[in-house]
Order: sequence, then structure tokens, then C-alpha cells
Amino acid sequence: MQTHQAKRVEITIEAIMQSRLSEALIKAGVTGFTVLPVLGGSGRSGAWVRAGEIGRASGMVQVICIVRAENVDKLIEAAFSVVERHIGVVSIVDCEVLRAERF
Amino acid sequence: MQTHQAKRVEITIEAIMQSRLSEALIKAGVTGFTVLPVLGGSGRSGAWVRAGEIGRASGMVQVICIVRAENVDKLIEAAFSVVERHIGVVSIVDCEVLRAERF
Amino acid sequence: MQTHQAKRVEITIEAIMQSRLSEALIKAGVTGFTVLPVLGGSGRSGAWVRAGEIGRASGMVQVICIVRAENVDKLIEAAFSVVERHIGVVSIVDCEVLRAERF
Amino acid sequence: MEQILTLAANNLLSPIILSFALGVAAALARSDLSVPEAAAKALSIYLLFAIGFKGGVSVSAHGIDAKLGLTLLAGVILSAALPMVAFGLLNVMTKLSRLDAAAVAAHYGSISIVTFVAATSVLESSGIAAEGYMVAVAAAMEAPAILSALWLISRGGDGRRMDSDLWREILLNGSIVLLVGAFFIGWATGEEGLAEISSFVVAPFKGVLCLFLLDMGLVAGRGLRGRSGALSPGVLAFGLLMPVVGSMFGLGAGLLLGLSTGGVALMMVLSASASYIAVPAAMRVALPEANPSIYLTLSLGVTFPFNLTLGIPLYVAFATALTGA
Amino acid sequence: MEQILTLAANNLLSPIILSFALGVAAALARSDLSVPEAAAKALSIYLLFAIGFKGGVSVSAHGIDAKLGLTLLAGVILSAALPMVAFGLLNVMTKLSRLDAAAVAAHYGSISIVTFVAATSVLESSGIAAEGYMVAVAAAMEAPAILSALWLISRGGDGRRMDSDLWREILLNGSIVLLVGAFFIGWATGEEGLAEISSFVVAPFKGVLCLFLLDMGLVAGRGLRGRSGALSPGVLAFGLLMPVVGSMFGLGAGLLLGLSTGGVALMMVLSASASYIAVPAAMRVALPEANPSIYLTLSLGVTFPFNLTLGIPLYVAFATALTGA
Amino acid sequence: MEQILTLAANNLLSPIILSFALGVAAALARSDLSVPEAAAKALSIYLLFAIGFKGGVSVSAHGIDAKLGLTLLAGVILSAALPMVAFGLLNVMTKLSRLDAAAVAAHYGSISIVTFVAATSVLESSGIAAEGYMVAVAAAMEAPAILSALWLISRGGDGRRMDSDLWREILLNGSIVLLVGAFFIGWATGEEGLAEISSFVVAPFKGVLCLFLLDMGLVAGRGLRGRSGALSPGVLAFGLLMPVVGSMFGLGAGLLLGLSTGGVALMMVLSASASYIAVPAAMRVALPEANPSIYLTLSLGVTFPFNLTLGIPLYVAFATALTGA
Ligand SMILES: Nc1ncnc2c1ncn2[C@@H]1O[C@H](COP(=O)(O)O)[C@@H](O)[C@H]1O
Ligand SMILES: Nc1ncnc2c1ncn2[C@@H]1O[C@H](COP(=O)(O)O)[C@@H](O)[C@H]1O
Ligand SMILES: Nc1ncnc2c1ncn2[C@@H]1O[C@H](COP(=O)(O)O)[C@@H](O)[C@H]1O
Ligand code: NA
Ligand code: NA
Ligand code: NA
Repeated sequence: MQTHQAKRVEITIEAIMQSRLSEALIKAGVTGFTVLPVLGGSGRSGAWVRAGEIGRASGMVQVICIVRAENVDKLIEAAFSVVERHIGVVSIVDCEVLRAERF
Repeated sequence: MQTHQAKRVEITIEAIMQSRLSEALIKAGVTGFTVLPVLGGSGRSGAWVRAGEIGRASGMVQVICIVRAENVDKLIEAAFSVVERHIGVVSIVDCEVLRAERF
Repeated sequence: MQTHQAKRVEITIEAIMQSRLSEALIKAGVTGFTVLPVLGGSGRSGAWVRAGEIGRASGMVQVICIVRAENVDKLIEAAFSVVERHIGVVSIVDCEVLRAERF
Repeated sequence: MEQILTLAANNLLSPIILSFALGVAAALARSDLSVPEAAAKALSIYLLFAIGFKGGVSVSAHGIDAKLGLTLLAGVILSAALPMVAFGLLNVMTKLSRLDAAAVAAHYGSISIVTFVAATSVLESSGIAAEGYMVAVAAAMEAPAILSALWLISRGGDGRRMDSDLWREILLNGSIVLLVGAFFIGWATGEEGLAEISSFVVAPFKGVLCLFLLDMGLVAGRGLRGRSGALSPGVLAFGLLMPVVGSMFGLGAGLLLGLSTGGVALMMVLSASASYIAVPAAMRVALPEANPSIYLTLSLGVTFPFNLTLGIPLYVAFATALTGA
Repeated sequence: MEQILTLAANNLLSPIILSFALGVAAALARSDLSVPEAAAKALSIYLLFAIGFKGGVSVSAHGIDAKLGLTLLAGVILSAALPMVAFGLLNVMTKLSRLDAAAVAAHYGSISIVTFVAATSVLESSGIAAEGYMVAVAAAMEAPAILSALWLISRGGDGRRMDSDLWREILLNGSIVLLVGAFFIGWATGEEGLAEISSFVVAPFKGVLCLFLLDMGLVAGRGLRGRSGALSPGVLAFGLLMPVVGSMFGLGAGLLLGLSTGGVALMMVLSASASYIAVPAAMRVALPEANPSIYLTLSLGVTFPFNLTLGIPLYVAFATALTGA
Repeated sequence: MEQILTLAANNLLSPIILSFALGVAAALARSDLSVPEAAAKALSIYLLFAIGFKGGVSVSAHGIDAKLGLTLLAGVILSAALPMVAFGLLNVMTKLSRLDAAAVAAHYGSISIVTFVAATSVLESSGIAAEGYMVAVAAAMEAPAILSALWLISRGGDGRRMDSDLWREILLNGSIVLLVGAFFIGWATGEEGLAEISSFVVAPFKGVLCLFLLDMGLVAGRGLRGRSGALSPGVLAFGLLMPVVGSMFGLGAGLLLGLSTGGVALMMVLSASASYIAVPAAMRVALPEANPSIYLTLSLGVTFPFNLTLGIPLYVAFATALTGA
């Protein structure tokens, strides 16, 4: 089956910032993304687990966005403008996709 | 530690189709897969969040399947036969695995 | 935007082993990781779904850890020492990250 | 007429309806108020268990009615026939494709159990009794409509939509199994069983219904906010007309069967209500090309609120007038 | 004095406080006891709905009080002014950065609805009545403090922190909407509405509060275990002093307004309590550089337990003494 | 004998057992009925809190019994000794590996708190009193069996299975902490505390138990469907024989201690029941090579339903006959 080159960008970010990130992504021309729940994690700002969150306000989510390689820079800049002052991680992986017309 | 080349296929699909996808994968000779919950997403058919789903029937899941490179085509065809008429995304990434005998 | 080469290690493991894995990772010098919930899966030890777990004791989680390439071996050894006798899957993908100083 | 208005006013000012309205308002105002999915599902399990159980206890108390079988049969026929009526109306009133029209039609043959629960609570407040086995009729009406819709599509030359998994998923879907199961448990354990658990299934029932309808309001409101663009005026009008048309078929059936006032009212409610759980799920599998925005917004965003606020008092008033109670 | 001690002892030996203590102890001992997130959220939805509803019913029963408007206004002013007081104290007592101090200050202007709920339950047990509209005052006090804190920061030359989304998120956050909505539902449906759902919103209330406080104890205990290092002795002292200082402002306002004994006590409780849901969320968006470990541990790990165990009996005793009841 | 049959028949026709049967049937029929994980956990928190609390209240009412200490000790000894009995039986009756046999044996020394809860509810319905501290005995019996099993393995030359984390996880696992904590809360607050929250912990108890057992039935049924192949006839027979054998040890201990009829019955139930939460989790950590399909299916799919339906009436009848009540 024919596949097409693309980039898979994965952004781990505070849940409370997710709607702002979505908006920024859509403004940057992204055609779609998927949001996964995150149970817990650890980083420079310490360890946390969702079940043990004080105030339960500060959970995180993982936003996955598959784009054509030529759009990845725009996407990352959009994402970075939101993530910048916040804790979070952005990583990019090369991937192949089916049905390229969708991206 | 010794690692082995493999492919990591990620299929985002409606939850209601998951059991059918699993069956198709197993028929295609896949030895294992992992299903992740999806909180929400956006695509050509609009945006949705699990917590806000009308009828709560149409959530999505992400099925991750690690296979040897030589089996990836069979897997993708099986997946595609299920995904075809449905909304969803299929992506493939090169990866390395430990304990190759498991795949 | 400048990106940096890194490795993305994904470990699918029984939930009950997660705290032990986290400890091992931190001992191995890992600076951060993210834990995703897993809904279900299938492997050599059979199929399971979280909602249908007998005793609900044996769910799984997915631990994602992004590290510099030079640290990946140490990480994998640490992970393997925990996973070894247990069911579970470890895969590694090449990726790029923003803000390399974080890893 | 005056009685309808009083009933409607009482209904609109009950905590139950106001909770629904609060949910709709919060969603339209884009508040982040939300009921966790697991909690909403737990509430619905409670409601299904309680309503099924109480129905069964009532059957055990009043003895089995000769009409039970006929009423079940009438329910199945209504569920199978109403999609034809809906499909016809949709062809006249809207420009929906054959596929979308069939999908919508399936929803209106099937039922909304929450509308049914709300109606039983209105009947109770008004002191109107109903046959306990109406919950079994509700269960029987869930599925036949789906087959009718698929038959409508296959007549258009487009077949092979059902697989055996889908059959099982429809017939043994959680709500049906729980409703029918609790009905039999109530039947088997009777008044004695009720005494044991009535402070769980009876006392807090209305309060739980409030929270559940709060969530339904949130869900319906979000649907309206995000998707109301999907509905043309014709489609919207259908969503308000069809429940009334459906209720008339239910009225006819109820009167023919000689049901009690409450029974006739519930038959009208079942015929008037549209599914938003079982049928949408089946449609995603069997007719994935049909547009969910249309059938979900219509069923949950238009018909459900209409029935809940105006429909139920109307149907109860009709039933009361025509059964001469 | 003796009365305070009796009240405090009674309070400390109630199942509610002991459940909280159990949670703290379990978390400190690193037990894996935990309440699922969805269940905790469901419990809080129940508590907000019940407390709002009962407040509304009480207003509908006693008629609307001329003081309602003034009391709401006093609440808004207190919420806006207390962060200034807190900010001043923090500058004197601690070495926190301007940013961290402002973030902490915001929490102490705003309120903790669970502390409020616990206080109403203590008043009830002691047979002390309070104005039903105090729940509306609670809602009104949630947000102004956030603006004050952002103003404190912007004076330091650091502006542009608010966007319109954040405005909406603060003013229409789920707790406020549910509390106020349930208040209006209670007001509209009155005693009749209460009769319908009292075995849901009244009877099991205290028991639900036990389980909720068990979870709060677990959360607070985990916070203390993981993050207590974040608190210097000065910061810790602030967490114990500020509620008492705040309560005095509430006492003054309550006496000036001529509220009932219960009303004065609740005004003190609101002023004394610190937010740990709405304000932390707003701070993560508006002041992400401020350290959450400080404000969360302080608000939930120090001030909340203090108010729950010693503060509430103290405030009730003061209010009783000074209103001459 | 007749009494046993009546008791068994009553038990089988209670809403509680029928709810369990409904769950099993739904799962075997592959219905998609399911209780969300968070809801099931919330229900179990409720049950543990309520049963612990009521036990504590009962101790505070009847005063502390001289036999408390001895009974706890007997529980610990039974828990530690029964795995040896089970291991012996397994070696005779089955071909399980040493590892699998030890893992299974651990389950049968430990206890199932739901079986205990169901038994207390049967005793209550029959008007048979029991010592309130039996819930503490239940807690004491959870862990010792695990050590016995690990000792059985280490005798086979395979050591170093326990780390300090596992120790803490076993001794401070959520169920134990909640059960014991609620017991002390009940003890401390006594009848007064009970009066405050009895409409939460007493009134809806049996109804909640129904929903919980519905979920247990679903889980057990799914386990049977998916894994029953894992059980040879010998293993299956063990799952039916071992509870009866265990109950005899409990009977002996109870009679020796001079417990009340209810106390003896509960001692039998504890000895007869097998763990399916704490022990499986410990086994996954300590003996990951042991096959979970065997011990889970056996404990939850065979022994739990046996005890729930036939075992409890049998044990109660025995206890009644032999204590001459
Ligand atoms: N190296 C990493 N690999 C994977 N996830 C990470 C990593 N570092 C941080 N994270 C995630 O990002 C969150 C915030 O990280 P930080 O900003 O370093 O506190 C953590 O809680 C993790 O969920
Ligand atoms: N470019 C993308 N990247 C990641 N996920 C996507 C993308 N496009 C679609 N999706 C996911 O697939 C679902 C259905 O997409 P669609 O068929 O385009 O409506 C969306 O709700 C997303 O969860
Ligand atoms: N090939 C695979 N691809 C993705 N996940 C897998 C794969 N094999 C196993 N898994 C996951 O690892 C778990 C345990 O696998 P196993 O040890 O083979 O029973 C499964 O339940 C899956 O969640
Ligand atoms: Na209908
Ligand atoms: Na305050
Ligand atoms: Na036992």
C-alpha cells in the first residue's frame, strides 16, 4: 500500500493550556491532531501523578499532530509560542502515513 | 544491549471499531498490540473531546502495533480494510526493539 | 527553529511495576519521563482490556522517555532490569527535540 | 388545555428540568463545567437499574397482565414502522441524502430511556399509575428501528451492512441488558426485595436524575453550540414535528391495547422519543458515511429537550383526556 | 474559651474531620489508597449542587433579605482587598519573589468551597442558622482576588497577563456556575423542590462529605509529603497567620452588615479560607513562572487543614460571642 | 438441613445475588455492559468505609471484648497456615508447578472483603449479631498468606522476592488502610457519629452492594469466558473444595475462641474466601512468572461465586447449629 513521508509532532503540555495550543495549531494551518491523556510524569519541575495532583488543576496532556514535512516549521513555531513560558516537551519523529490527501 | 529493527504502526480509530480492528490484526498475524485512550481530537470531520461527546458513543482510541518490517504491509492492509470507510489516521515509524523474539 | 537529535524510548509495562521503573530510570540519570494510561492490549500472555480486568490489578501503562542518544544505553539497561522478568515491550525511535538543554 | 398548561408549568419548574436547563446554559456559555464520563455512566447505570427493578416489582405486585405480550409486540411494530414514517417526512421536509435520512429515521423509531425515566417521574408526581412492564416495552423498542433503517438503505441497492458482531452489539447492548435484567430481578424478588433496597433505588432517585440531566444538558448544549450549523430549518422542523407525530402512533396503539392512562402516556413518550446512544453507535458501524452531526444534534439537541420540557406534559394530558381518567 | 474548646473537640471528633485525618495519614504513610479522579469530581459536583440548592431553598423560604446586595458587594471587596493584605504580610514575613508572593496572595483573597461546606455542617450540628445567600457570596468571592494579584504584578511593570479566554475560564468556571445555578434552582423550586429531592441532597450529605474529605486528606497529605520542602518557616507561619487575619476582616464586614451569627461565622470562614482549585488553574495560565509547589502546598497543605480543624470552631465561637447569640 | 436450604434459597433470591448473576450472564453473553473502573473503585471505597465504620461503632457500643486480641491472632495464624493446607491439596489434586501452586495458595490464605460484606448482610437479614471487630480480623488476614507463599517458594531454593516497597504495598494497601481507618473512626465517634452519617452508610448499603456485585459478576464472567481454558478439572475441583476446607479451620478457631454465632460464621467466611485484589497484585510483583490466569480465574471465577451463593448459607447454618443459637 502506498505511503507518504510526513512528520509526527508530539507536544506534552499542561492540560489547562490545551485549548490555547489547539487554537494556535489550527491557526498555523494544521488539519488535525489527537489529544492523549497523561497519567503522570517527571521533569525539572518535579514528579507528579494525575491521581495525586494537588488541586487536580495541573494535569498534562499529549497532543499528537501529523503534518507534511514542509509544514512542520510553522507548526512548531505555533506550538512554541504557546509552550514557551510553560513546562512541557516537544518532539518530532519522521513517519509515513496512508491517505496523504488528509494532511 | 542488542536491539532489532522493527516498525511501529499507530492507528487512530473510532472506539466502536476497535474490536473489529483487533480481530483483523490478529488475523493478519500480528503478535501483539496496545490500545491507548484518546481524550479528543480534530480532523476533517470536526473537533471533538471525549468529555463533550454527544451520546458518548463516538470516542476514539489509538492502537499501537510493533511488527517486523517484513510484516508491515500485511498489517497495514488488514488495518486499512477496517479503517477504510471510517474516519481515522494510520502512521508508521521506524523503531528498534529489545527482545526481538517477541514480535 | 533549531532542533536537536534525541531518542524516544517507549516502555509498555504492568502498572504495578511503574514506580519501580521510575526509580530505576531516575537512578540511571534520566531527567524526565511521561506516563500514559493504556486501555488494553494483546500479546503472548493473552488479550486484556482495562475495563474487563479480573481483579483490576493488572493494568498496564506506557512510559515515554526522551533522552540524548549517548544516554540511551544506560536507560535501556535500567529499564530492562525492571522489565526483564515481567511482560512488556520496549521500543526506541529517533526523534528531534526543541530546547535540548532540558534533556 | 388549562390542565396541560399547569402540568407544563409544574414540569418546567421542577428541579429536574431546571437542572437540564442549567446544563444547557452552562454549555452554551462555554463554562468548563463537566460531569466526568465515568460518573455520567455510573449515574445512567443507577437509573437503568432502578427503573428496571421498580418495573419488575410492580409487575410482581399486580400480577402479570394478559396485555403484556401484545404490548411488547406493539412496541416492536412501532419501532420498526416509525422509521418509515420518519423517512417519508424527511424526504418531504428536507434535502437530506438517502443515507442521512435513513440514519436519522432509525433514531426516531428507537427510544430514549432518559425521556422515559423523566416521564415516569412526572407520572409519579401526578399520582398516575402505569403498567410496570412498560420498561420491558422500552427495551423491546430499542433495536427494531435499526433494522428498518438498514432495510431502507438496502432497497437503494446498498446492502451488506450487518455483521454478526453488530447484531450482538445491538441486541445485547448494555442498557437493554441492564434494564431487562433489573426488571427480572425486581420481578423475582418483589416487594420484599424492594424493601431491602428501596432507600437506594427509590429515595434518592429524583436527585440522581437531576445530576444526570445536568450532564445531559451539558452534552446537548455543547452539541448545539458546536454543530447547530449542521441543521437546516427543514431538519430542525422535523426534529420538533416528528416526536408529536410519533406520539400519535403511540397513542393509537395504547388506546387499542386498552392500557391504563399512565401506560398510554408512556407508550406515547416511547414513540415520541429518539435514541442517542444505541442507534448512533450502530450507525457509526453500519453507515459510517452518514453524518453524525445531523442525527446527534437532532436527536439530543432538538427532540430530547422538546420532549423533556413540552412533550411529556402534552402526552400525559392527551393520555389523561382520552382514557377518561 | 471553654465553649471554643468544646466546639473544637466536638469538631475534631466528628467523622468528617477524622476522615480527613485518615486521608492525610494514609498519604503520609505512602499507602496506595486513592479516590479515582472521576469519583472525586463527582463528589464535588454533588456537594456544590446540594449546598447551592439548599441555600436557594432557604432564600425562597425566608424571603429575600435587604442585605443580600450589600453582602455580595462586601464579599467582592473582601476578595479584592485581602490579596493586598496577604501580599504585604508575605513581603514582611517571607523572602518570596514578587511573582510568587502575588500568586500566593491571590489564593487567600479567593475562597475554598469545601471549607465553607464543612463550616455549614458544623453550624447545622450546633443549631446555628445562617443566611441562605451566603453560598452566592461564596461564588462572588472566587474571582476578584485573581484580578488583584494580576494588578499587583502589573504594577511591577509586567503586564498583559489576561486574555479573554482566561476571563471566561475564571468567571464561568464549573464550580461557580454549578453553585450559582443550583442556588437559583433551589430558589425557584423552593420547599416543594426540596421535598422532591431532599433524600438526595440532605440525608446523605454528611456521609458524602466524609468521603470527599478523605480524598482531600489524601491529596493534601501527598502534597505535604512531596513538596513540604518548598516551604520556609516564614511561609509556613504565613499559612497559619493569614487565615486568622482574614477572618478578622470577615468578622468586621459581617458585624457591619448586621448578619446573623451563622452569617458572620461564614463570612469569617470565607475570608479565612484559601482557594486551591480555581486560583491555581488561573495562575498556571496567567503566571506560569510562579512556583505551584508554594501556593498549592500552602493553601491545601497548611491553611485548609488549619481551618478545617481549629479555624472553624474558632470563627464560630467568635461570631457567637460578638453577635450576642 | 431444611434450614440450610431455606437460607440458601433466600440468599439466592436476594437482589444482591441476582445482581451478581446478571453480571455473570451479561459477560458470558458478551454484552458490552460494563461499570466504569472509576465507578467500581468508588463503590468499593464506599463499601469498605461503611463496613469498617459500622464495625467500629459496634465495638464502641458493646465495649471492647477480651477476645479481640486472641481473635486477631487467630486470624493471622489462619491466614499464614491456610496456604500450607492449600499448597498440599494442590500438590495432590493438580499438576500445577510449584510456583503456580504457591501463588494460588497465597490467595486462599488471604480473604475477599466482598464475600465478607455479603456475609454480614446475610447475617443482618437473619437477625444474627456478630462481633464488630471482625472487620479488623478481616484486615489482619489480608497479608500473612503472602509471606507464607513466598516462604513455600524460597524453600524450593528460589529466594529474594520481597523488597521493602512490596512490604509497604502489601501492609498499607488501600483496602486495609481504609477498612482499619474507618473502623477507628467508627470506634471514636460511636453512636453519635453513626447518627450523623447513617443515612449514608446504612440506608443505601444493600443497594450499593447490588451494583457492586453486578460489576463483580461482569468481571468474573469475563474472566471465565476468556480464561476458563486455563483450569484443569483438578484445579477447578480445588476451587470448590478449598473454601469448604478453609471454613472448617475457621469454624474450629471460632468455636475455640467462643465467638458469637455471627462471629463464628464470619470467621468461616474469612477462612473460606480467597483474595482477588491484594494478593494478585503482590504476586505480579513477587512471582511474575506465575500464571495469573490460573489464580485469578480460580479465586474470582470459581471460589467467589461458590461462596456467595452456596458457601455463605452453608457456613451460617453450620455456625448456628454448632453454637447452639
Ligand atoms: N525527558 C523527558 N521525556 C519525556 N517526558 C518528559 C521529559 N521531560 C519532561 N517530560 C514531561 O514534561 C513534563 C514537564 O517537564 P518539566 O518542564 O521538565 O517539569 C513532565 O512532567 C513530563 O511529563
Ligand atoms: N493530522 C492529524 N494528526 C493527528 N491526528 C489526526 C490528524 N488528523 C486527524 N486526526 C485524528 O483522527 C480523527 C479523525 O480525523 P478525520 O477523519 O480527519 O475527522 C481526529 O479526531 C483526530 O483524532
Ligand atoms: N507487538 C506489540 N505491539 C505493541 N504492543 C505490544 C506488542 N506485544 C505486546 N504488546 C503489549 O505488551 C503487553 C504484554 O505483552 P506480552 O508480554 O506479549 O503478553 C500486551 O498486552 C500489549 O499491551
Ligand atoms: Na421513538
Ligand atoms: Na479568603
Ligand atoms: Na481465606
